[in-house]
Amino acid sequence: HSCGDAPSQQGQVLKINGSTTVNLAVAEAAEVMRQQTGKTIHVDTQGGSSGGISMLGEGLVHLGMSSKPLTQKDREAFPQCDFHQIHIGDDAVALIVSKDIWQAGVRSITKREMQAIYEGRIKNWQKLGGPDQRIAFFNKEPGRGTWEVFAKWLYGSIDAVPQVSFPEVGGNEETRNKVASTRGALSQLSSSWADSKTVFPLSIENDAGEIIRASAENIASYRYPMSRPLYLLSDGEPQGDVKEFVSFMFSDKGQNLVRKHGYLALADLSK
Amino acid sequence: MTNREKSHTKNPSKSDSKSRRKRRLIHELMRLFTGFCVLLSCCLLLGIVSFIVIRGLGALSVDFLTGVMAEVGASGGILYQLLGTLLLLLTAAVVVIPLALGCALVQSVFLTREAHRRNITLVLYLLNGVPSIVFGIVGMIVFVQWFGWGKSWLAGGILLGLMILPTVCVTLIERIQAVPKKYIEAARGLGLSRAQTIRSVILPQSIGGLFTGLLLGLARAAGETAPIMFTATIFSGATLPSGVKESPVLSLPYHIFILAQDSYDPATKAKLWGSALVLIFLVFLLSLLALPARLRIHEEANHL
Amino acid sequence: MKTRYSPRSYIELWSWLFAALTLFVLLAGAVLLLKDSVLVWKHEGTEILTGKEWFYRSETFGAAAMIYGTLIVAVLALLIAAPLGIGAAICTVEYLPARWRMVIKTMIEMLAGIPSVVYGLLGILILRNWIYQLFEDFEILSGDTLLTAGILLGVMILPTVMTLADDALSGVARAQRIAARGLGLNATDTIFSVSLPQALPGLIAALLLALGRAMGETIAVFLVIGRQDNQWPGELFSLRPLVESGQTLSSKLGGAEINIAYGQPLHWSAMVGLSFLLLLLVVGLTLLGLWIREHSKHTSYDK
Amino acid sequence: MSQPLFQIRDLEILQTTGDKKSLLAPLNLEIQKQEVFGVIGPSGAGKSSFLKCLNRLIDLSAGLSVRGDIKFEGQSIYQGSIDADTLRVQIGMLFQQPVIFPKSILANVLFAVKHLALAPKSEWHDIAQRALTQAALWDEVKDRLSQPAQQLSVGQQQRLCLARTLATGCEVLLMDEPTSALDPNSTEAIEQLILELKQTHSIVIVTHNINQAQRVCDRLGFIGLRDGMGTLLAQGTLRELMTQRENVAEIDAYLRTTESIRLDT
Amino acid sequence: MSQPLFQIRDLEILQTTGDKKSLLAPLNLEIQKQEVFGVIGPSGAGKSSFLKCLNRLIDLSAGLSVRGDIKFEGQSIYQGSIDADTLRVQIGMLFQQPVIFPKSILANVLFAVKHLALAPKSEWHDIAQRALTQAALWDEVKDRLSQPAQQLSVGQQQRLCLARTLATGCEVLLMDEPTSALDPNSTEAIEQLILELKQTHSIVIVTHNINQAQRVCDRLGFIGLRDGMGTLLAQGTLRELMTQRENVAEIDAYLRTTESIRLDT
Ligand SMILES: Nc1ncnc2c1ncn2[C@@H]1O[C@H](COP(=O)(O)OP(=O)(O)OP(=O)(O)O)[C@@H](O)[C@H]1O
Ligand SMILES: Nc1ncnc2c1ncn2[C@@H]1O[C@H](COP(=O)(O)OP(=O)(O)OP(=O)(O)O)[C@@H](O)[C@H]1O
Ligand SMILES: [Mg+2]
Ligand SMILES: [Mg+2]
Repeated sequence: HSCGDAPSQQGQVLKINGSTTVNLAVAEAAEVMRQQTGKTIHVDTQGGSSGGISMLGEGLVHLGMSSKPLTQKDREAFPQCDFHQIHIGDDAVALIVSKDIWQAGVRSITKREMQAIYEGRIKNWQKLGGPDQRIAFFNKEPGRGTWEVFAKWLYGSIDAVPQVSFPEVGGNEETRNKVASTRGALSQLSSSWADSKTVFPLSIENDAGEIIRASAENIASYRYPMSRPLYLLSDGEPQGDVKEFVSFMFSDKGQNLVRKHGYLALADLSK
Repeated sequence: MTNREKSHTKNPSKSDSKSRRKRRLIHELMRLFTGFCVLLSCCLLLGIVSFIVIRGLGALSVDFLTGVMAEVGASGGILYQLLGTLLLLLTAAVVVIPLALGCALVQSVFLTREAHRRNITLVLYLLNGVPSIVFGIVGMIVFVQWFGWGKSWLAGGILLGLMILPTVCVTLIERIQAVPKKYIEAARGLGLSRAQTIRSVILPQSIGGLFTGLLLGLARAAGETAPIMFTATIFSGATLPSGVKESPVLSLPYHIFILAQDSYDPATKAKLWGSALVLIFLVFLLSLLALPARLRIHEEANHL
Repeated sequence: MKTRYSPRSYIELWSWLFAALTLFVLLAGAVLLLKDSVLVWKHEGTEILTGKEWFYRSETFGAAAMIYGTLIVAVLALLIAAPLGIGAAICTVEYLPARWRMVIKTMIEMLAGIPSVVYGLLGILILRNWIYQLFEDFEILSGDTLLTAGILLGVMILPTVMTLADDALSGVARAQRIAARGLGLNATDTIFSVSLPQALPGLIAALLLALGRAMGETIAVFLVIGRQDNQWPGELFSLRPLVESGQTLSSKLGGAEINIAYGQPLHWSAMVGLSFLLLLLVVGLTLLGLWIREHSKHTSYDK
Repeated sequence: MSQPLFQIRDLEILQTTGDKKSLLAPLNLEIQKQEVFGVIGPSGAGKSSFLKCLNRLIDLSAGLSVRGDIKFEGQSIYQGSIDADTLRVQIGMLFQQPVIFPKSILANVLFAVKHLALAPKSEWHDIAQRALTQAALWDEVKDRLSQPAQQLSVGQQQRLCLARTLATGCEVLLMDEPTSALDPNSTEAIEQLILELKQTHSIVIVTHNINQAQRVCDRLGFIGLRDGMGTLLAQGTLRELMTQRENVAEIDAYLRTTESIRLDT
Repeated sequence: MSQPLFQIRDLEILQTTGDKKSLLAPLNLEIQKQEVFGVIGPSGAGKSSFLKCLNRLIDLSAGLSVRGDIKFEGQSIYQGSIDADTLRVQIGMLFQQPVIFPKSILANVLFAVKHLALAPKSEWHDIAQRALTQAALWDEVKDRLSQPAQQLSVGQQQRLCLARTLATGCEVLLMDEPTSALDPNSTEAIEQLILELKQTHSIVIVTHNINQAQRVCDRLGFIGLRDGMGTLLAQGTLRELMTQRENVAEIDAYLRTTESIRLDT
């Protein structure tokens, strides 16, 4: 079969699969589309971003969702598929701490400090000017988009990341809950979830000594170093229903949905 | 007390009362302990359920049950999730009942060699030990890839059925083996064949085990995500299936699973607990439906 | 002389058919798992069992720490659920009036109906904080511990144990109890001398079913165990590891690593190998349980 | 009609577990049609086991196996390809201990009728009434047919089992101490029934009551314990058995306590 | 010693489920120490239920409740705060149908001894041997004490239950048709035992066998069915009961079939 037959005739199902991060905005967009057009649109999150890529590659779905850029490897794995990345918004990764650390005055962290924590050389907040409290570092599960962004920032490439074993966290809700309820906690989290009430985003101190907050402007301008694009993937140029859907994601309504679920819309980003 | 001339102990009344006091104490302790167990179990239940009720009751309404999900769970209802879960459970029950009956009868009635029986028991316990996620993975390979069904409610139902098979089957087997031999002998003595004895004596007296097993199994199946997320259920967009191939359903546990991890909108949370509440309620309803039948069986089986 | 066996009724034919089907399904599943994990067996050999390190990027696949975690969590769960469940069953069958039995049984079965993900959420929201506060003096890093997972699982399998134990106990004939009471044994003596020995096979079956579920349970454990790899304890029988994070075979399988593994033959086969190990573990424990059960049957004839 | 009902040839019961001894020494016996054959002997001699051989119910006892053969109406039941289930419908059996199904009284009486589909539903009530009346139980239970049968007294249960077997309409009856739990009155009613049934049925009855044996049995077999094995030591009418007393010590010992028998046949 | 063993006042058994009728009409009776008191009456009259009242085992029958009171050695067992379990150790009971635990023969005999810790382990073997010998079972089972007891014949089971009760060393024995499944020989042995035990024990025995009643009982009570209720219609020695025949139709009907009793006391 040739992959990517857009379901143009009436009655056929438009299938979307991939990242749980992108899912919420897309699923709501699908709701609106269903109402408007009466089409059947299946949205699913099987296998996360990688699942989205592989299922599109195998022609099982019409649109993939991904919270990480395609790699050469991905393209090589599915040579028959002509991957198109459609950028629909951005998400940033914050390093969050629990209330006790924030209140003790820890507000920022440098890349070197973070590396030392990650490699197990720093185990106490005292080294970072905080209280005498062990650092409870929850590592985001490797394989999650959030972790990959973090890893790339810290070590340049995923392959360069040292192998460590920390307690791991998965979903955003899980991460926020655990960090909020553990003293001395530190973890990575989608920046929009860092509400500054239960968990607090640290600023990043760059090599030049500048302290960069994870604010919307800094993320939009890419001054804040950890962010990732959110993509829809299609096989070839979007056509038919796929095109209709993609256009909707680009419309004001669609972009508002991206914002609503805590991400940065395209308009917020400065290229 | 009169003196006992033929008693065995040298000082009967003394040692008797000592052992009696000890046994009395054990008795009281045991009653206390088991009473505590019941109390604790019930408190756990009440605690957990009330926790869920408190958080979920606000979301509950007729619209919630009959409406379609909107704003990815932040508003609207869970109609299709509920229907999907019901459909999966029904399919699982339909799949598991004949399988469980077959296996249980073979194991406890038709097989005569103890070694063979043990093998079947082993197989069942093995199946029970297969992690649900493995059911999902194997199911994906078989149904989605080999059969080319894509995601299908039928695949999910079959997998859930297989997953709960050991629970249903082992409970049934235990009950069948507890049927007193004298009943079987009496029935055979009247000239009933083995098959007729099964229908008239063995099954009526052991069917309660099937109920217990089925309830336990379905309760577990109702809350499982792993076996169906690769094979039967999607996050949004499905309604009632019209065929087998490429006909996924929505389901409550998967709905909760996805939204519990990543929903940003706080309004979703109340709805989530509402969904959990509905799920529990569903299971409770199942037990209640089976209750009259179970009570009757209980009375009948309260044999001497 | 036995003549060749031929089934004599539909019910029999039908039973054999479905039993064969079940057997086939299980065998097919096992073969599939084995086939997909061949690579890792070749790569690691017995190291996968004894290796204490799991680093997928350097292709080191040792599952010892996960096996340890799986066993500890399952044992903890049983330690909680077995006395509680069997105790409750004893109370409903032996002490309480008959009409209470079904009420309590039905209620407790409701616990089984709470989806695992909700148990997981409850674990995150409540249990992990309790553990965290309770063991503060031990300087524990967080509430994500083997103990947390064990307790949560214990509560999860409690209804299974309770309701099956209840079935087993109520299957003991009344005449036997009355005979014992007639000899002057009190209700508790009767439990220990008549009910429990006769219900033992059923009780063991209950525990085995529960154990199987405990070891295979993914989501709830996943959310509270901490999922920290390579937590092989310094001392095997110290209690300290109980209040530290860990990993079980199933929490590993439920995590995001399976997404990385997909498409990478060796890594994928290592993950499938873990499921196979889990299966083996359940086989082992089941055999052990069945052996105990057989053994107990024989001894019940001696005094 | 000259063909015997049961032709028992070298019937032996072996214990297959443990010490593999024989419970019943090779036994040869013929039981005629339309006679009441009584089996007497000390407790534990093997009377019940012998009775169970006659309708192959012994197959269900774990740890026992049978050697030798029995011909029922000329047909071999152990060596041929006879269907044991059909055999058991023809040969009704009453156990020494009444076994009551945990169902209502009516359901117990109609148990076989229903599950073997022996009669259309419309006749069930009549069948039940007839059987219960024959078993001298109808008056006691007619108002409580739908109550659980386990609540009945033991004597009532024993008669209920008799009614259940009678309801199947079998031609041969094996009765294992059918009146052991009954008062003299009910006992007389059952003995009366046996004498009536004799016209149409063949009956094998195990009893400990010599007076009863005298009243109802045409011929008797004495199974005694010899060398720890049940052995058929004598057969014939009670009078013939009495004459064997001098020769067979076991019979003498057995009859010692029953001086009061009056041989007034 | 003038205090009666049992002083039964207005004892009534009520059915609490269904039609709430009374199974046993108010019953007044005194049973003396060291006597053998016999209970006779038609099947289903309520003899077994009455017996179960004496050691409060009736408490365990679902659907039945008791009104009135029984004084045991002067102590009220229904109204006082007496411990029913201790009572049951003192008052041993033999059921009409033998109930055997799925254990070895030895374990069955020693069941109560072991679980009530009545004697040190070193004495167990002696106790078992003595009890089994008393119950006339020792010779038959001495070589197979560790075999499963369920394989025993019914008569053997009945004697095993007797041995099990004797092993507890209780002072009062309630026996519900203890020889119903026994051959004349074993029956005689048990009757002999009862007469011996009389020296030290008090015994209440239910029997259907008037001859047996005559041989072993000092006094008898007749429970008959009147208005569908079990009613104590007469009490006294057998001779006294016989004289009541003219007055009480039920007794007459009961004794009708037992002409052969010789009143040679
Ligand atoms: N639990 C119960 N519920 C209702 N009725 C009962 C119960 N137990 C016994 N009965 C009834 O009470 C009556 C007396 O029963 P019981 O067993 O005492 O008779 P019995 O005199 O011992 O008779 P038998 O000589 O046949 O043993 C019977 O009609 C029986 O059906
Ligand atoms: N399944 C069995 N395995 C081994 N031995 C058995 C089995 N069934 C019966 N026996 C033994 O066979 C012997 C005869 O038993 P059976 O029940 O036939 O005796 P019976 O003559 O009917 O005695 P009773 O008059 O006491 O009923 C007994 O010693 C008994 O222990
Ligand atoms: Mg017998
Ligand atoms: Mg009785």
